Amino acid sequence: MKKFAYELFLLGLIGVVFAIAAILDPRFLSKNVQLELSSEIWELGLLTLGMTLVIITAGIDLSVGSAMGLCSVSLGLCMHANLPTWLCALACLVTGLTAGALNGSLVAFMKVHPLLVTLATYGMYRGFAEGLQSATTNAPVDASEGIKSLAAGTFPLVPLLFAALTVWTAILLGRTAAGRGLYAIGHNEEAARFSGIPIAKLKFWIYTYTGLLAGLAAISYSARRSATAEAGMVIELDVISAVVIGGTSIEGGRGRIAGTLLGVLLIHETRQFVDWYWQRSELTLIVIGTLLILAVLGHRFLFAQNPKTR
Amino acid sequence: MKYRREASLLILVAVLSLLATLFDGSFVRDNTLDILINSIPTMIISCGVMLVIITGEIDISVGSLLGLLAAILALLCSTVSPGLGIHPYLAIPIVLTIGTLIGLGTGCLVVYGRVPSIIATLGLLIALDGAQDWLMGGGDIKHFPQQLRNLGTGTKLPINLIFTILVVVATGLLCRKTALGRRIYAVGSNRSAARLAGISEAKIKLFVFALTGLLTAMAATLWVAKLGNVSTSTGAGLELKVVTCVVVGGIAIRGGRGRLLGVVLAVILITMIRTVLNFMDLGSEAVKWQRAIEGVMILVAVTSDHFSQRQQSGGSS
Amino acid sequence: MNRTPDPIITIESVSKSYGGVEALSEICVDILPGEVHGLCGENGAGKSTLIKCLTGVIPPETGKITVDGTPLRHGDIHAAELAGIAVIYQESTAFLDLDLVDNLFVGREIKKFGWLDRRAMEKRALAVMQRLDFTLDLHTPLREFSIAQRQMVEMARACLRDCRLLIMDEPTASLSSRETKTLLGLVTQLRAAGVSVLYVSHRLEEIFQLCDRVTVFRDGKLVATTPIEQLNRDQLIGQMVGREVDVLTRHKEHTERTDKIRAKITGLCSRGRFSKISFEVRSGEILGIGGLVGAGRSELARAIFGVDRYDDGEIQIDGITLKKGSIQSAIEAGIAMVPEDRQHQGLILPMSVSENLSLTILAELTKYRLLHHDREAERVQSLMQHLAVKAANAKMEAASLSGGNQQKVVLGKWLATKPKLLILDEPTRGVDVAAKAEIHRLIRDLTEAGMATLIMTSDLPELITLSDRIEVMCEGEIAGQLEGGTATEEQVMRLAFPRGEAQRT
Amino acid sequence: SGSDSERDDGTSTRPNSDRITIALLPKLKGIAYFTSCAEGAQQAADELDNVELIYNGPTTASADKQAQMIDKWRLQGVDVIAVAANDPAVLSESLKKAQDAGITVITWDADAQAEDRSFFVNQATAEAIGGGMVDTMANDLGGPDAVGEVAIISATATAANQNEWMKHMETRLQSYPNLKLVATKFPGEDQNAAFQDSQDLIKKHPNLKGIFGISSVSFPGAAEAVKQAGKTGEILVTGLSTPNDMQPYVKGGEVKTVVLWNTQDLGYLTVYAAAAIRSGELQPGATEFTAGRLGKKQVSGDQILLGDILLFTTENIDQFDF
Ligand SMILES: Nc1ncnc2c1ncn2[C@@H]1O[C@H](COP(=O)(O)OP(=O)(O)OP(=O)(O)O)[C@@H](O)[C@H]1O
Ligand SMILES: Nc1ncnc2c1ncn2[C@@H]1O[C@H](COP(=O)(O)OP(=O)(O)OP(=O)(O)O)[C@@H](O)[C@H]1O
Ligand SMILES: [Mg+2]
Ligand SMILES: [Mg+2]
Repeated sequence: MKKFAYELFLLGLIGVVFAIAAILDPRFLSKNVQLELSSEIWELGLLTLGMTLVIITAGIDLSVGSAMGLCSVSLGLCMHANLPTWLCALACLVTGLTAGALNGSLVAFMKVHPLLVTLATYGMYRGFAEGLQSATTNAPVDASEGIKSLAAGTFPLVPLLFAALTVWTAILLGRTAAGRGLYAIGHNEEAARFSGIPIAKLKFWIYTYTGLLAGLAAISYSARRSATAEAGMVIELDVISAVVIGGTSIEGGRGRIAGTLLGVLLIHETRQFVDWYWQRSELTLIVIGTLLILAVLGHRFLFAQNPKTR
Repeated sequence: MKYRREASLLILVAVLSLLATLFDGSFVRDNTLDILINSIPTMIISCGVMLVIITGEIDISVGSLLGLLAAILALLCSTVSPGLGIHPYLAIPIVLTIGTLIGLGTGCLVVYGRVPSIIATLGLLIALDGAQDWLMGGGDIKHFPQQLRNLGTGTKLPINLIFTILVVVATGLLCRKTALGRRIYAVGSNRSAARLAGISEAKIKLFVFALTGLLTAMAATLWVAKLGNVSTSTGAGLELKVVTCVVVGGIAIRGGRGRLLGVVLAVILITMIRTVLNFMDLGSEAVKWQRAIEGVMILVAVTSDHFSQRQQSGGSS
Repeated sequence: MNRTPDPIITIESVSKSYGGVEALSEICVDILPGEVHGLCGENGAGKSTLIKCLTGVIPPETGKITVDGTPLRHGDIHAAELAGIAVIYQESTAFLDLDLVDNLFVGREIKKFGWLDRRAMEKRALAVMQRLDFTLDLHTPLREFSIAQRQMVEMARACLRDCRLLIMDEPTASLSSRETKTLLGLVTQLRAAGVSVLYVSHRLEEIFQLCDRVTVFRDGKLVATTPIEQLNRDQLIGQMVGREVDVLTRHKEHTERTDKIRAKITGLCSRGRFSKISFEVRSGEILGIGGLVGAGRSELARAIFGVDRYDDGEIQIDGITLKKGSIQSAIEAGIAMVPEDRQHQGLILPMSVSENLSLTILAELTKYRLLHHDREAERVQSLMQHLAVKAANAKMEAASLSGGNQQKVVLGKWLATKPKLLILDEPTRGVDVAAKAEIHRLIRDLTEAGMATLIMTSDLPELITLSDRIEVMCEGEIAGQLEGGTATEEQVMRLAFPRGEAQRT
Repeated sequence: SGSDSERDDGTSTRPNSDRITIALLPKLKGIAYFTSCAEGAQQAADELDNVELIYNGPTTASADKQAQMIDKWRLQGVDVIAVAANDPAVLSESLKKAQDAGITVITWDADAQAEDRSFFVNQATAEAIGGGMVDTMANDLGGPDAVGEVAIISATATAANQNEWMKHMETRLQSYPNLKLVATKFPGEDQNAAFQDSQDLIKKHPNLKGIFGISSVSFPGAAEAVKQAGKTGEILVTGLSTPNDMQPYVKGGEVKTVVLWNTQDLGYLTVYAAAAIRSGELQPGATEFTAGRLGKKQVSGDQILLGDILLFTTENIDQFDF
């Protein structure tokens, strides 16, 4: 289908990665390996859901990784205080929600450019995370059994949650008035306003939603590793890259969750395979950076015949 | 008021100096020169990034680029293996050329590839970081010839500061006194109108990106000259600091508006925050919050302006 | 007028196409020295494209343009400038962040030893302003000037060079009578000085008032170049449209003028924009608001629609008072507004016609909070039929429609909400005669069906023929009322001018 | 409890004839310290002709990235993973899984939780490092009665190793009543900030006598700041570094003593230990084993000891090349 041409192109690229893997080291493709490596993907995936909405409105959120760190530390502090698991998780989510809401209100109600807001909160949230951790526990907290069972138990809670949120976000974007409003804002905020679309409200909620997702991602991370200020370090680069590779336009107005999922998958598989086969962390960086630029170039020259069409 | 932003930045600088003076009477006398010298890399690169943002684009690859160029310079100059021991006066032009070419390449991606600049430079931010680590291989590179170190420390004259002042003055002249400068603003202000006025948007953008590359190479040179050490973390995070300085300095992120003076003040302000905090008796607990405090200050700087601007324009869209 | 047979500019079989669209095909026009040459045609006929070819912004695909017998290099803006061609473009070319001097000289700076020679540029700027009879501060960013002042700056820009040919592409589209008069005066003055003018406008009165000869395009093809004496209004329209158009010429008496007050505005004030505005609009009535540009009409419209907040006063729809500064509550109360800037405020150009049309009624189209695509398609289809929008299908980008059709889409997206009060701000700006007539008819029909309509327009004939009643605004206040149909342009203008200068008509 | 050498996966072929793959994971790649360890490790791998060495690590000191690499190595089926742990808590899960998969896990340079590995190749405990730096500083400043103010420049406030060392440094400082710790700074991984912090410390505390630069960024930064402030000889800098890396400052006089151990030997020993544990040659309870050119090395409990801390000064620094 022509509408999904770019998504097919991404699928093709993922196929290429798999093909290269099949030639160089087929073990990488075994079900077991893929399943095990997939534990890395959920946090990235969760964050991209919110980021897709944000970028569709021509916004950006650089602070997701830092917010995730802050959430993880607040989770750790609660566990340190021996609070019940559900309360710890709640505190983590509330932290994320608050961080997102701060971004959201500055962007939506104060009308500060999102790049400026989140550039500032990027440093601020991480600073608070590090400050909190070093001033109180001074060490990462090993996740409690309760939290661990959320992520590492037999029941795949995080993947299921991710799947549910993906469906929900996709429906929101494709099938609701709010979603249509987000696209309208991304293309032309002024006209959207004149059409009676509640711009401030929508913007506020998508940044807040992104913050909430950072909280969820922090729970997942802390369960896998530990509750630490390091959580989510530089993940924002991957999140933005995945969303953009997935075909969402950084200029706003264009993008789909399906593309984002493929973008996440492409980044994930590429990174994992380059790490797996060549064992050189630097090379991975070079490959991912190049992939990002090439994907956007590809989108421009292969799929956008007319720069105006979306 | 036309110089509103500059005035408020100046007041902030004054307030911070005063605050630090409360803790140490000779703060201003002892630290002015050092703060200026410490601000050099940010200052030089901000001049370039400012022009890029004025044209309505952005460059967030400068941190990684500085790291890569510093690594190249180090490998060329270092007198100890794996350094090649090339004379600095030969090596520096090479590095400046490489920097300019990479900047030009970025420009081409943006202008001819029509990749949005934030994405193009994000890709480069990641890829050049990897390239730097790749190139450095083992560990820190030290042992630079004295001619190079002299640019950063050696003699009584702060050559690097004088050089930076020259760069700032030249940028100021470019902005205000040359046709090119006005055209940079014109492109950022209204690109289709600029096209109709016969201005080549492509050339202007290529120029500002290439210039940013060149200035980043200069900053890399002075960085190596001053610190005498290049590591794989050299330059990391600098791009965010530079963009912060540029926007706090009053350059509109959408392009077309803002003055160099504001940026210069913002660079000094943001560089001195660290020193001022160092001079305040924060105590061993509070010092752990230093990064958070810096973050809050930047958030305040970035948003406070929007409050005052909104009051000024009366809230209409 | 001395007509020398040697044209200064000859355009020979110039063609240009965009993708499949032939914007210009085999166009041949010549322009004589010292003539005002009109260029007419429907939206999308290719007028602006021809101008861009002339000024070197785009190279034509075939053909030749010669100035005084020497061929002009294609696609070279500076070559065109050197040949003495100056232009005021249709779309604004102002640099809002730059000051007046920069705006005048950007791209053609005066330099001394490679540096800008500000002193010289300021001198030239003052001189040209004097010649055009206006004064503005040289160092104020253009953002702070009004639209009309910006237009004057554009004019000064074009006049800076001693040009042989001045091209004006719909220069009066965003001007009202006073500025239009100044501008028309300038054109006459230039003609007297031997400069040729190529004049594009959809306002036929101006064409008849100014031009010596008129060239008409239709669908990128040349129809004819005719001396103005040999044409009357209907013939000209006939050339442009290629068929009969029933142009609104007289005020039709309303049959169903009820006394039901739909909208009531009392004592509305907004500091620095307007004050003490009170009026009411009845169901089935068209209330026109006249005035000069900058009189505050758009501001009033924005305030009523909730785009801007206001300081004092009250707006009631069917007796219910509205919340201040909230578009959503204005829409809920039944207000709709077609804003003045169709491309930036009215439409989301990269979205499809269908998406644009349904944007205001999304809530109606949802079921279990999900959008109902079939119902959306149905509604869109019926709207497009009702308004006779010319588009291949509803999935087309709004950007690819002609100006008139775009305006219909804006109208349509608001009619879909079944508004009680429809506010129209410059509904026919830049719209060609045929489309204009259709839009007028639509407005009439809808109002007769019981809607109240508030129309702000700078097009005086439109204001007078369309409105049942007219309120005239001057410097943010209501200066007086007139009856529609019977009012004359002169009466409107007398009220519109600030007291001191009301003597000029 | 943590030994897994019995948990051989059935393939009990003769030791030494089988090729074994050892994955050596540093805290981060690209700093001289770990690069020199890797050189030593490679020497050992070359000597032991059945060893294949993989050396890879994160580009910043990230425990998360380390955990990812451990997971990958587990899936690839390496035989031994030797980890310099950035953060025991973060790595715990991955190390446990690796052990469960029959991989021999040892730690080196920085330990993980004891149950997550079989042996720790110990070059020095956090206590020895922290105490060693303080003793060195005190010694250089005039022995037990050393008088003056000292400051610490660390990395980020959350860096686990640095925090551990600082704890011990503060304890040890109490035995020098006249050495007063006046400030601790956290410049992160930013060279310029490390320089600036040192510069400010020097001015803010005129009686400052010593600076501990305890990260690879802050040590040279502090030394350079002292040099440029013209305080060479007045303010001493010390910290952990390879001799090659700090050699200019030792020669220049900003640094009197650099604290470290033989990093090449550490890498070398790690690989020998890894091979020996894998082959069953080194079992829990052993008290010593032979590590190539290093000869007999002491094993104490589950720790393999490298030997003493080395102090590099002008006298001996030229004798080392790493
Ligand atoms: N940049 C472009 N890309 C594609 N098509 C274009 C472009 N510019 C103009 N066209 C098309 O060329 C045709 C002529 O457009 P032009 O702007 O010259 O019309 P016009 O006569 O000036 O109309 P108007 O009265 O609305 O200004 C139209 O069909 C238009 O859609
Ligand atoms: N001093 C000013 N500074 C900036 N913009 C101005 C100023 N005065 C007027 N404008 C702009 O000029 C436009 C016309 O002004 P206004 O809306 O008051 O006039 P109007 O009577 O509605 O004219 P029209 O609708 O015919 O353009 C508005 O969009 C307004 O924003
Ligand atoms: Mg036109
Ligand atoms: Mg108006």
